[in-house]
Amino acid sequence: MTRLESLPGYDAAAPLLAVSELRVRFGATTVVDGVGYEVDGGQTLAVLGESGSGKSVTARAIMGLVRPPRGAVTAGSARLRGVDLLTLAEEERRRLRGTTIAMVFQDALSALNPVLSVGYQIAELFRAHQGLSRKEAARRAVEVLDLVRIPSAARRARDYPHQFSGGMRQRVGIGLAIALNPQVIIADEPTTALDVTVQAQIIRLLGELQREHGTALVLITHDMGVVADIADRVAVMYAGRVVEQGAAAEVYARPAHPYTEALLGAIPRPELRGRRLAVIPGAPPDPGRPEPGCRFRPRCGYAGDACGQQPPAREIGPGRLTACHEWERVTTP
Amino acid sequence: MSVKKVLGAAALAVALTACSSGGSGGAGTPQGEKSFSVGVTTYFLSHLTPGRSVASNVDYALFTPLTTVDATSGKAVNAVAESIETDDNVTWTVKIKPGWTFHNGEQVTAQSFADSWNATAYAPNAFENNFMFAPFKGYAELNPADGKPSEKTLSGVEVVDPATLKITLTKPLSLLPYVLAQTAFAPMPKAAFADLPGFDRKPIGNGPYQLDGEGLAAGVTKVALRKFGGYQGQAGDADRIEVKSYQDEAASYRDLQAGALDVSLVTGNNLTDAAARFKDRLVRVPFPAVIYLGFPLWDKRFSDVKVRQAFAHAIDRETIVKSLLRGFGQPATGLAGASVPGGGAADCAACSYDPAKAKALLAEAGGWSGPLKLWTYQDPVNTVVLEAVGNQLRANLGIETVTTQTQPVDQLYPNLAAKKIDGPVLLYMGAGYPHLYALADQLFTKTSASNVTGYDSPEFAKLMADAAKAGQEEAMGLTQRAAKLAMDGLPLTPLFQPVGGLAYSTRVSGVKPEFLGAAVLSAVKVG
Amino acid sequence: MGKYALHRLLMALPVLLGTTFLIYLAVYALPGDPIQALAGPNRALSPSVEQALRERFHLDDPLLVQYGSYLKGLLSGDLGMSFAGRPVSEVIAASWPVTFQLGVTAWLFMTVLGVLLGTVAGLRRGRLADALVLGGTTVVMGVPFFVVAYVAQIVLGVNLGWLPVSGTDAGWPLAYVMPGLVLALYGLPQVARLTRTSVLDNLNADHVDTATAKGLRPRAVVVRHVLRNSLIPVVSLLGVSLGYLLSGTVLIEGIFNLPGLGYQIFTAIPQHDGPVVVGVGTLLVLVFLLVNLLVDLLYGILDPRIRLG
Amino acid sequence: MASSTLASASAEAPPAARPGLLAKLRRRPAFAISSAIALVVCAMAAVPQAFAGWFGGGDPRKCDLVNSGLPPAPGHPFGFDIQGCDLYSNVVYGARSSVLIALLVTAGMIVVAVVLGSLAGYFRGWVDAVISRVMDVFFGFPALVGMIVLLQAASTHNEWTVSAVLILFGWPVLARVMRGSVLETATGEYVAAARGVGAGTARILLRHVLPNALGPVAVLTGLNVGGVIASESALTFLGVGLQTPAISWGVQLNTAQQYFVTSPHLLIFPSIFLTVTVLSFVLLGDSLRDAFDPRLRQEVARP
Repeated sequence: MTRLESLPGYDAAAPLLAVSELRVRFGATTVVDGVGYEVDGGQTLAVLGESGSGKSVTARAIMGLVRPPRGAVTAGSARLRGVDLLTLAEEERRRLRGTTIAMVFQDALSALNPVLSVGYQIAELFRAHQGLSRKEAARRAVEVLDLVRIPSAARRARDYPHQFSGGMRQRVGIGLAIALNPQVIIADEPTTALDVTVQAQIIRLLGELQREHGTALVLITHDMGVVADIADRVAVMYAGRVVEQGAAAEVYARPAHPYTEALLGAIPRPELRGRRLAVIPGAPPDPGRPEPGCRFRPRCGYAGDACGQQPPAREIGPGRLTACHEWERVTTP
Repeated sequence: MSVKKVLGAAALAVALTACSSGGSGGAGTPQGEKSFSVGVTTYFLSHLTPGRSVASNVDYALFTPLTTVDATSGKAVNAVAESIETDDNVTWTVKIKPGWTFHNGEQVTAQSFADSWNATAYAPNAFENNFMFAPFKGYAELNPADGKPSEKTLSGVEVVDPATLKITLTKPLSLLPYVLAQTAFAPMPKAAFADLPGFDRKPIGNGPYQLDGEGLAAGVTKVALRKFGGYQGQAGDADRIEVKSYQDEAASYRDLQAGALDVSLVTGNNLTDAAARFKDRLVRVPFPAVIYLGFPLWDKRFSDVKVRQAFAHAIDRETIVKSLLRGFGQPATGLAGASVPGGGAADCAACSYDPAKAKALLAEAGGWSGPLKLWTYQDPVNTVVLEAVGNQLRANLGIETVTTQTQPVDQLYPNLAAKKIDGPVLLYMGAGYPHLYALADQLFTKTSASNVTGYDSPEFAKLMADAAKAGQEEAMGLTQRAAKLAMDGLPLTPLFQPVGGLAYSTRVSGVKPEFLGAAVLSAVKVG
Repeated sequence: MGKYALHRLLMALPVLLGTTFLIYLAVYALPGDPIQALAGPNRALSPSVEQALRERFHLDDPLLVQYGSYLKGLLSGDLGMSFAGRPVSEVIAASWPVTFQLGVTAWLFMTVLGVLLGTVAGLRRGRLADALVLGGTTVVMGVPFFVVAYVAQIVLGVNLGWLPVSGTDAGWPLAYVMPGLVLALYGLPQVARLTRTSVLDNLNADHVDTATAKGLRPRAVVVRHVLRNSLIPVVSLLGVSLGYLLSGTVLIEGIFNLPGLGYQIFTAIPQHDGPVVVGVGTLLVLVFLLVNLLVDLLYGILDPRIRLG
Repeated sequence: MASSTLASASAEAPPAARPGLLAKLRRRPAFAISSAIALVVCAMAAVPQAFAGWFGGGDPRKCDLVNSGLPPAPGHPFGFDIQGCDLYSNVVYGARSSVLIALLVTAGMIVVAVVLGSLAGYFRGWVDAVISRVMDVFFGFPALVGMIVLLQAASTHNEWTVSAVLILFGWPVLARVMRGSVLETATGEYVAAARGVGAGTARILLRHVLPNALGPVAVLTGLNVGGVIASESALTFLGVGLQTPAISWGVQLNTAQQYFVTSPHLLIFPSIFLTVTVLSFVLLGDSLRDAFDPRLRQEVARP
């Protein structure tokens, strides 16, 4: 933990995690195109967007999981208290993973090694970063399982991932992320693969752990309903860009981007029961064949002549950004 | 069960076998002992009992029969026999040299020969060489058409005293001394009859070498021979001989090349390589055999002798031998080559290459219509030669469709016997003993199992019977006349007499072939 | 697991029985005359000896009677007599060590080389090493094995003199290196390629990302999370490929003059030596079934997801 | 509360149409090269006379023993075989039997595997038990030994008998995959649905199960073609396959082995053709499999 302070660029005043102008290419296709967001300790940032919008790729890029030959980060920075992860030596970066910044994956079944017991997989963290003995590490792993509320943790530590239910498995996944008490946790759609009732439990667990440790949490989801309760801030992504960003309550109440507006229309609400859900017409653009201008234009009801130009991100309030030429029309009821 | 345990067990097993086999391999020979190794085909080591032996050089190292055939003169000379006498070529009196013993010290007597011969002639023993005793009186009683034999001994073999044997045949056979030279007629000691299968694996013979160690067993590819101190004939030079068996001569030649062997037979295309590689350490060995194209006389298309002559003239034997066999062979001008006593005569008038005459003869006979099928048994050399013959017949006789078919031995021979083969067949025939008579008898006598063409000539039979009755000199002339007669009838046309080779390492010398082409083991000098 | 193993063993019984019958049927149905095969091309047995041999080997009995008496013998532990007059059990006892050593050598070569090459290729995907392994293994797949065997004998044995050309004189391991290598080439490409794809699959697997995100050292990620998982499917291929190896001994033992089971069966077929073909053939099937049972049990240990039973 | 998701909201539009398989294949150099070679080999098999004459020779049966085993010479780029025939034209004509056998065996194996595999997979129970045990017998038995025995037994040795034997020992691998995929498909929901509306067994099998289960088998068969060609040459090499005067690479190699030391070109040229052909089919199968069904890699690994 103290390691971060000794690294170049450390600035105690800087936000815990600040991503800016991040670009990621897969082959010839730019899938993340200048993404930036920030989150500080104790805060929860929800990153919203449909599949393929680049939200998961951004997270993986921050974690250093985007590597040749599959893809490459071509520009931008991801700073932890000012320390740019992307320019750090690989060995330094490795030491930060798990200890300072950790990740919860979408599908715990595939994210866990199927042929190693869950206890072993958690214990690996203690052995790799704290040099604990096999036995000691195993004991600590049981503690972690206990922490994520897995019943009879000592016994279950010897079980294999396929022997757990979906919800329990995701608890193990969260356990892996929080084991070393990192300052930043990125949770990539942690509830997508789960039943609705279990989803709520997992989100609640994440929220509790975050509050206890004052962690910064980046919660990636395509499901606005899930995060409405716990998000402090929201960043909405579309086609590799952040199209709107701001405090959760504000964004929910007064979306400033037609896409956000459409997303909100797509949340089933009790008061809308009996009516058809709003459907966003059309399909997201093919990232392999980018067209000039606003990416959302083909699906946008507000589109005007200006939309032929790429809209810049403009600040429309404190900490509130939107990338829409017509934002004023959107916010006007 | 853990992975580690499984792997551990496997490793242990490997280590154990490694130790056990390491011990048996590379057994050192004592200093100063003269030894060499020789490669033979597995066939040579199939059985070692006289009645089952194949008359290989190993058999001759272990056993010495009554006579041997002198390689240079081609004459049958006495070995264990002191004298062999007859007045009528039917009743023979054999005197045995004194002092000969088996490897276990037992005296070699007339009884030893009688015991061995009776065992072989007795059908229920099912010894492969049983058929060789057919000329002996009493054979029929031991080999009834069905049911159990009424007798256990040949009435034609009589032990007069320990040194005298009286043989009675059913009909005259002046060449008996040649016949007796085969290991099938070697003696067996009393000890053999206590355990015949055991004897077959580790025989006790009377030859210059005795079997060392375990002898033959399933899976054994190597036996050791040790010089027999009490041998009464010409003793061998080496103290110890290692005989290794191989699937074929090519495999043993490869080991010779790699230096793992001292003497090996060389056949086929390896001869060319051996000639270049071993130069004067390659001995050319003309085999007492003939490769011929037999005509199915039961097939109407071949009933006209002109057709057969046309075929014979259409084959370019010179080129086949020169190109295909790289000169290792003797283009046939007659039935037997010069290596067979009585052979070497150009008795095959139709064996000259003359395509024009061939065409004319075929036209005279009414031409050829339809496809032609040529047959042989599975053998690399046969197949290649047959294909060349087919090409020449097509080119020189204008036969459109010529196909070849090979069958395993065990299918081809029964098919031949049943006259189910519908075309000329390429076969190999080796003389049973070194005499033209043997070859002529095997190929042309009506009752011979190897007369596959169905040739049947009373005139030929008469000449052969006369030869059997006559003395050795006269018999030769009669046999040659019989052979010429058969060749004029042309039931088959000889193609070539095969030639093999014996190659040897620099460690040995004095390598010379015995009758069947393999090296005479007792003659090989070490160093 | 014990119950599962027992079940599998029981299932193997009808398979073995079926195998013996099929082989017996095939040998029985071989056209041609076993007696003529015994005599060879240049020798004609006398009719009386032929008759004696037919009786001794029950050649004139109908198929089912022959098979019945064979089974009866089998139950009392008697594998019968070969045509050469030796008990089949003795033939097997004398030959199996050769085949065992050859098989183990080839298996080791195949496994070690195959896994090594496949791993290197997988980890170095798209680079020179990968291209070399892929190219090399495909070429090996295409080149006829006998060409390889002859070339190896001439080059390694005769010209360079590094290894014995044939025979078992040099003992294990020297005598078995060359035939073992040639035999291993049968399965090596498959093992290497499967290892490679398996490594690739696992490199792309989510759990490897997890391991990386945990901050494990790259070597730990590769060894514990990529290789360990990648080798599981390879283990099952190793069992199946034993079948190829056993088949291959028939050829390799002939070419290299090794008196093993394959050699016995190869020489016994043209001789119509039914007892040897059936005995040795059944043994090979039995070994195959047992090894595959072991492999499946091992698989169950290596991969906890597999429930045996 | 059924939480709707963005994915479901926009899922109506199909994911930007799967890039065409052909386009995907065409981008792989291995595919381009191997399919080109395979096409050339097939063309050779179909019209050998069009290729054989390139260097002036052309008739594989025009032989002069005087030339026996001579090395390459002008007009005869591969030299002469042991009968003194032009080796090049013989090698060209040799493609025919290899390709014919590959076709016959592939077709035969598919038929047997599809019939037995579907029966076992669809009906299960004792039908499956019997068929599976029979497959076990064939799996365990050293195939080469079996093939030698049967071919020894065959009185004729032509493309048909060799193919028949190869099919006999080759079908279980395919049938096992077929069985597995039928098993998987037959439990699928649309099959249950079809059964629900009263479709007959035959109809369900033919219309619903087979088309869906056939894919893996077809791809696996493609992978197999190279192996079939190699097996033919191995059997022929052992002397139980094709026989002269048939012109085949196996026959040429079988003859050449005796002359390996003195006339290595007899072994080398047919070997190169055989190797390249087998290779191209293996690579072709590989590319097809990767393009069509990456999932199959596992199945191939665990036949």
